[in-house]
Amino acid sequence: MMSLITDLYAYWISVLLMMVGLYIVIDHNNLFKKLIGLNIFQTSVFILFISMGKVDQGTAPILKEGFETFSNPLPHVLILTAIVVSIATTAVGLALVVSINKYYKTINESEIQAIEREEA
Amino acid sequence: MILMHTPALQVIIPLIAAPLCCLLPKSRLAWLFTTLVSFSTFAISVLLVWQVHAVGVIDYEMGNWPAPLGIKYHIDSLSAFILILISAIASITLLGARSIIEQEILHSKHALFYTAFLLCLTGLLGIVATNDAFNVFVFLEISSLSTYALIAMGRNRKALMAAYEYLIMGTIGATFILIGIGLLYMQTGTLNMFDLHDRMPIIGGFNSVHAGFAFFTVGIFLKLALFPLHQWLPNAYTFAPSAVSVFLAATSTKVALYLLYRVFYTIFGFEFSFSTLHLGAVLLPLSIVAIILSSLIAIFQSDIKRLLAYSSLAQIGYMTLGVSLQTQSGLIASMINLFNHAFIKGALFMCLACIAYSIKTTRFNHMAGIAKTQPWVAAAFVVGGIALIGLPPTAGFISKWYIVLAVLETSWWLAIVVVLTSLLAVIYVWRVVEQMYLREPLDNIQYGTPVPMMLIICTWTMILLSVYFGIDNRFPVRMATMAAEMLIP
Amino acid sequence: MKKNPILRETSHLLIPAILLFALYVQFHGDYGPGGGFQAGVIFASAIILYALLHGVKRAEQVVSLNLAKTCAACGLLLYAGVGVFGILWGGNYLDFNVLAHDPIHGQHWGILLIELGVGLTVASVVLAIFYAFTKFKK
Amino acid sequence: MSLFTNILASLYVPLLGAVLIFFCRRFPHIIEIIFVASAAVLLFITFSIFKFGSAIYHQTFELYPLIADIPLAFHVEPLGLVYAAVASSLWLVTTIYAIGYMNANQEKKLARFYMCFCIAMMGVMGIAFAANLLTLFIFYEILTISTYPLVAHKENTEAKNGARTYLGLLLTTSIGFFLVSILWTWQVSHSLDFTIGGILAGKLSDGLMLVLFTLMIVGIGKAGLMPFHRWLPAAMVAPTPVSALLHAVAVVKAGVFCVLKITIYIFGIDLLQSTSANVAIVYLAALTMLLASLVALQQDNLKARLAYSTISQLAYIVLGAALATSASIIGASMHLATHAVGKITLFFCAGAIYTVTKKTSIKDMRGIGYQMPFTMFAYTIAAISIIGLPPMVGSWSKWFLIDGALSSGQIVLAVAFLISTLLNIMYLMPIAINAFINRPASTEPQYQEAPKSLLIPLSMTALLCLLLFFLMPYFYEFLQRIP
Repeated sequence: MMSLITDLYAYWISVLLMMVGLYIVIDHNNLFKKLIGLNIFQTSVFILFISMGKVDQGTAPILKEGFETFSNPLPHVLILTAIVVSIATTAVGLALVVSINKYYKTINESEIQAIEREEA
Repeated sequence: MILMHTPALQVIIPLIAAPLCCLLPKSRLAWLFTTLVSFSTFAISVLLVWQVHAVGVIDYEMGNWPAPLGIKYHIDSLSAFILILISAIASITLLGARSIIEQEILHSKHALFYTAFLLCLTGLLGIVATNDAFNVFVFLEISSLSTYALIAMGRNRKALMAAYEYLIMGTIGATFILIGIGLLYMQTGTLNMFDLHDRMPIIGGFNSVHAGFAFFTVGIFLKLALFPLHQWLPNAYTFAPSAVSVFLAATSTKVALYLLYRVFYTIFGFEFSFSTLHLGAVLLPLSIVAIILSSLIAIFQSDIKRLLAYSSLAQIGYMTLGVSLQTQSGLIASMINLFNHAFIKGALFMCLACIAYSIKTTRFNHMAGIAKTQPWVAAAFVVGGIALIGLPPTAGFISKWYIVLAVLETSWWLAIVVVLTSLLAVIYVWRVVEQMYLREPLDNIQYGTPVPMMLIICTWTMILLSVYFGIDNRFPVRMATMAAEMLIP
Repeated sequence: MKKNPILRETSHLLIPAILLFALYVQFHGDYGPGGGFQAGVIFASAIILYALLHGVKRAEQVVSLNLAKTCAACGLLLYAGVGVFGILWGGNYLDFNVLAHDPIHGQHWGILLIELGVGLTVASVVLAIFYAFTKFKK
Repeated sequence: MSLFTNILASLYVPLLGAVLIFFCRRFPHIIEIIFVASAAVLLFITFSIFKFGSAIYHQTFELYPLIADIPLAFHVEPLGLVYAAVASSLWLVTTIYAIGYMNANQEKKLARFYMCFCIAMMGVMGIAFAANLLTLFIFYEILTISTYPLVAHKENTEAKNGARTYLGLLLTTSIGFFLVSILWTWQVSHSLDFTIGGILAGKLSDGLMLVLFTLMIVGIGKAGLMPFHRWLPAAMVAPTPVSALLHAVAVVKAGVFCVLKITIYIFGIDLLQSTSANVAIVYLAALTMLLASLVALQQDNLKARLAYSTISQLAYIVLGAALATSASIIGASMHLATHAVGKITLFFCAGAIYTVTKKTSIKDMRGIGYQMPFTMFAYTIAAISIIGLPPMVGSWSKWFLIDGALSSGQIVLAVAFLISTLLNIMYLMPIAINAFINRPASTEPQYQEAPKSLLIPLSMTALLCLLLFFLMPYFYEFLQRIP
């Protein structure tokens, strides 16, 4: 039972982060904090990917004499791309939040909904 | 030489054009450039369809790296079918949309708008062309990110909230797909779709594959806006700039549907998805609820763009219903509906673009008597509405015929549900038609600016296409049949 | 800025080092750890640091928003251009083997050029995002 | 001209008329000429098909596959030819009447009106010559959609509500039942072709056959079977020429024509008799026949009374078809033509009365025979024909229908026919009697006879009621070719 936790600790961490992130996205009223939640959520996936690339006793995948076992570099490369995507998403999201703040004078979701209901 | 590189050119032409476009100084020049580019992608997709007919399947290895190592582009009848659809819609939309874009979007942002449009096109085409699971994710995000930006350019401030909601939901969806890819990669060590499929019998029993399947399912349903994950779609379609609504409504959910075919048929395989894991049992009730609920909600909308958005949700329900039947005929029906509905919905949103251009609103009340001031647009809407209802001789009828026939093979009560719900479309379409034709125009409404000829011509092009495919449907039916026979052997 | 001589002097020391490090990461991406993504971000961070300490206006005299935009587009074009070069020289898209007389050198050249494009784009895009937010008017 | 070009031309001519009218929409006189001309050409084309003789019957022309292997296909057979001939000849009469009516009542949007009229006629021709159910269905829906603007022509609230009922009911039945039953037929028999003897023999159990037949016939909403008859009175808000042609001739007759064609060529007479799949429709039609007559008695609006009369008369044809004996089929086919001639005359008269006096209520028509003698004389002739008394043409079809009911051993139905005839007399004749017996009230203004453009068409059709009575033997001989 313990080994399930200790051996797979990387997965537990990523699951924990994922849930924390999703919870923030769903629960928070503040649009900005939602984006932070989204980032945590995405980061958990990055950790998941990177941890699966790890090979026991493997080193960084650099060719050098004396090293035979390497970690799998492909997940790193994939995640590098995913990180860039996540940066872009965050940038777009932040830009939206800033604009929302400009036009609604608030970034609180329930307040915005109240304003929209008033309009309708 | 071009023929050899068509799969790559299909994607890289708009990709290269995007940065060039953002360097262009003048709005009109940017439009011309973008339109030319989208027409060239259309030409290439025509070439691809022709090649697929001639040789069957086209493979293209990026950088000459052989398949499981490198990224392979793989064009078969299914991808060619969707590619030609996307590029055709993009071309027609852009051709007609210049005036409405100039009216709705700040002049300083035009170049960026066209850049984002091209990136969105790149993303959508890329998803369809590539055969690499991770590449799919990247293109998915390219198209989504540019879509968020495009939606946020809407005139109403609600567009910002709509884009934000879509961003949150879309990112969660895409990330779920990424987790799915990760879990599959963990078990197989490959990202090539066919390679993944080949190893499925060996790894099919693993829990992580099942978990990956679940993540894929939720992620794709989110992108597809299938009930109950559809919340982002109505607002996004309603508040986006008119030209963007046209393009999105006609293509974005269609590409998500393509992804569904690819993931569940090509990667997981028909047996695994539908016999081992019962995807059909999940899709069937969701589709039926989506059809009934969205049609009912559509009836009570006070904004016509929103009405059409809900109608899109119902149509997506029909498409997934076809998939959930687990038969070849169901899949064919789903694909034919995908193709036909893209033109019909594109045409209808194009009509709304004309109306929005003329009277600056698409609210139901303001539609009163618009047939008197905009007879061509109103007539186009009527024809498009008839196609949406599914009456002959329009493309909608063909879709309905195939769907009901496919459903009849499975169960007769389901066929009755499908037919009765399609009658709901009569109500929401005819509500608008009556408002347009049989009401006196409101006094306080200005008669509106005349709609430019180009916009009307492009609207009618789409309308006539959706009628044409009702009269001569050999092309979509043949493509869909080929694709379905490939996916369900 | 005059009030904080320590910050200013430190930045004078740091910024060249950061830029140099960025270039190191950039051009050792072929055989070592590194590459365009990282280098671009490091490079941009140097300029952002400069902007934070000396004001956006001063920073814009160094790299203006328009220049950043142009560079972003050019970087992407460089990337795509190398790929198209592959097509023109008889290979597939992104085929580097044909870039030089033998495949190994070809790959080498290809990856360096591509990473240069990536670095350029990432640096300018990060900078452009930074400018966009700082210039946002309420 | 070959037969095939003839058939295609019968579709293209009205369509071409519509297109030309669209392009000349700014010139009211030119569109009237085009309108009449296309009707005349269509009449010529339809009658020239007769010269090919009986050898070409059931010779199918396939255009191209429409869905899967089902082609867009046309053929000629006696029943369709009768329908086409009736519709096209009455169309010519109606064009003249319509122009007179629309001008006299200063109606607007004439170009749209005439255009939709032409397209509706194309739908009728397509239905008449369709060689399979899919082709039939397509033209059926074209007819539905193209007549909607005609019904809603006045664009006021009343017209809107009427048109809404019209479209709603017709689409509900056609999509909800008709399309489903077509698909079901396709599924069980993998054929939709109209074939002598039917295509369904042995494909379904007796019970399911009953369900399919009922579903299909009820699905043809245009046949006006209860409880889906409401669209017909609702459509009476349309201008009278529309009511006359489309709701006494083209649309409703398209409905009963479909019923006949499906009974004969999809199910087959023998199959219906051996499986008794027709039983539900037979009684539904008999019920409709009587109930509609009773309702007609209570109507005070002349057009509404005629509408319910039409529902009742349509039920005759459906009943004749559903009885599935050769006499009843001949009677039904004959009634399709005779009722058309009679009912169009009645509607023309109603329209003429409205044009001159603006009266729609039967109460107010007392003594109108003194002011409009020709109109009311024509009315009387047509009424007698509808009732089925010699020497009017309607007597023949009723004779064969009752004969059919008797020969199938259904005495009850024969009695139902007779009761319905009595009811016919009760709701049609008082109007004529009142018009001639009572003098008009002295307070009434002095009305003139209707304008010539209205009077000539209605006298022509009234004359036809009389003339056809004597031509019936030829007609009978022709109809006997229907298997």
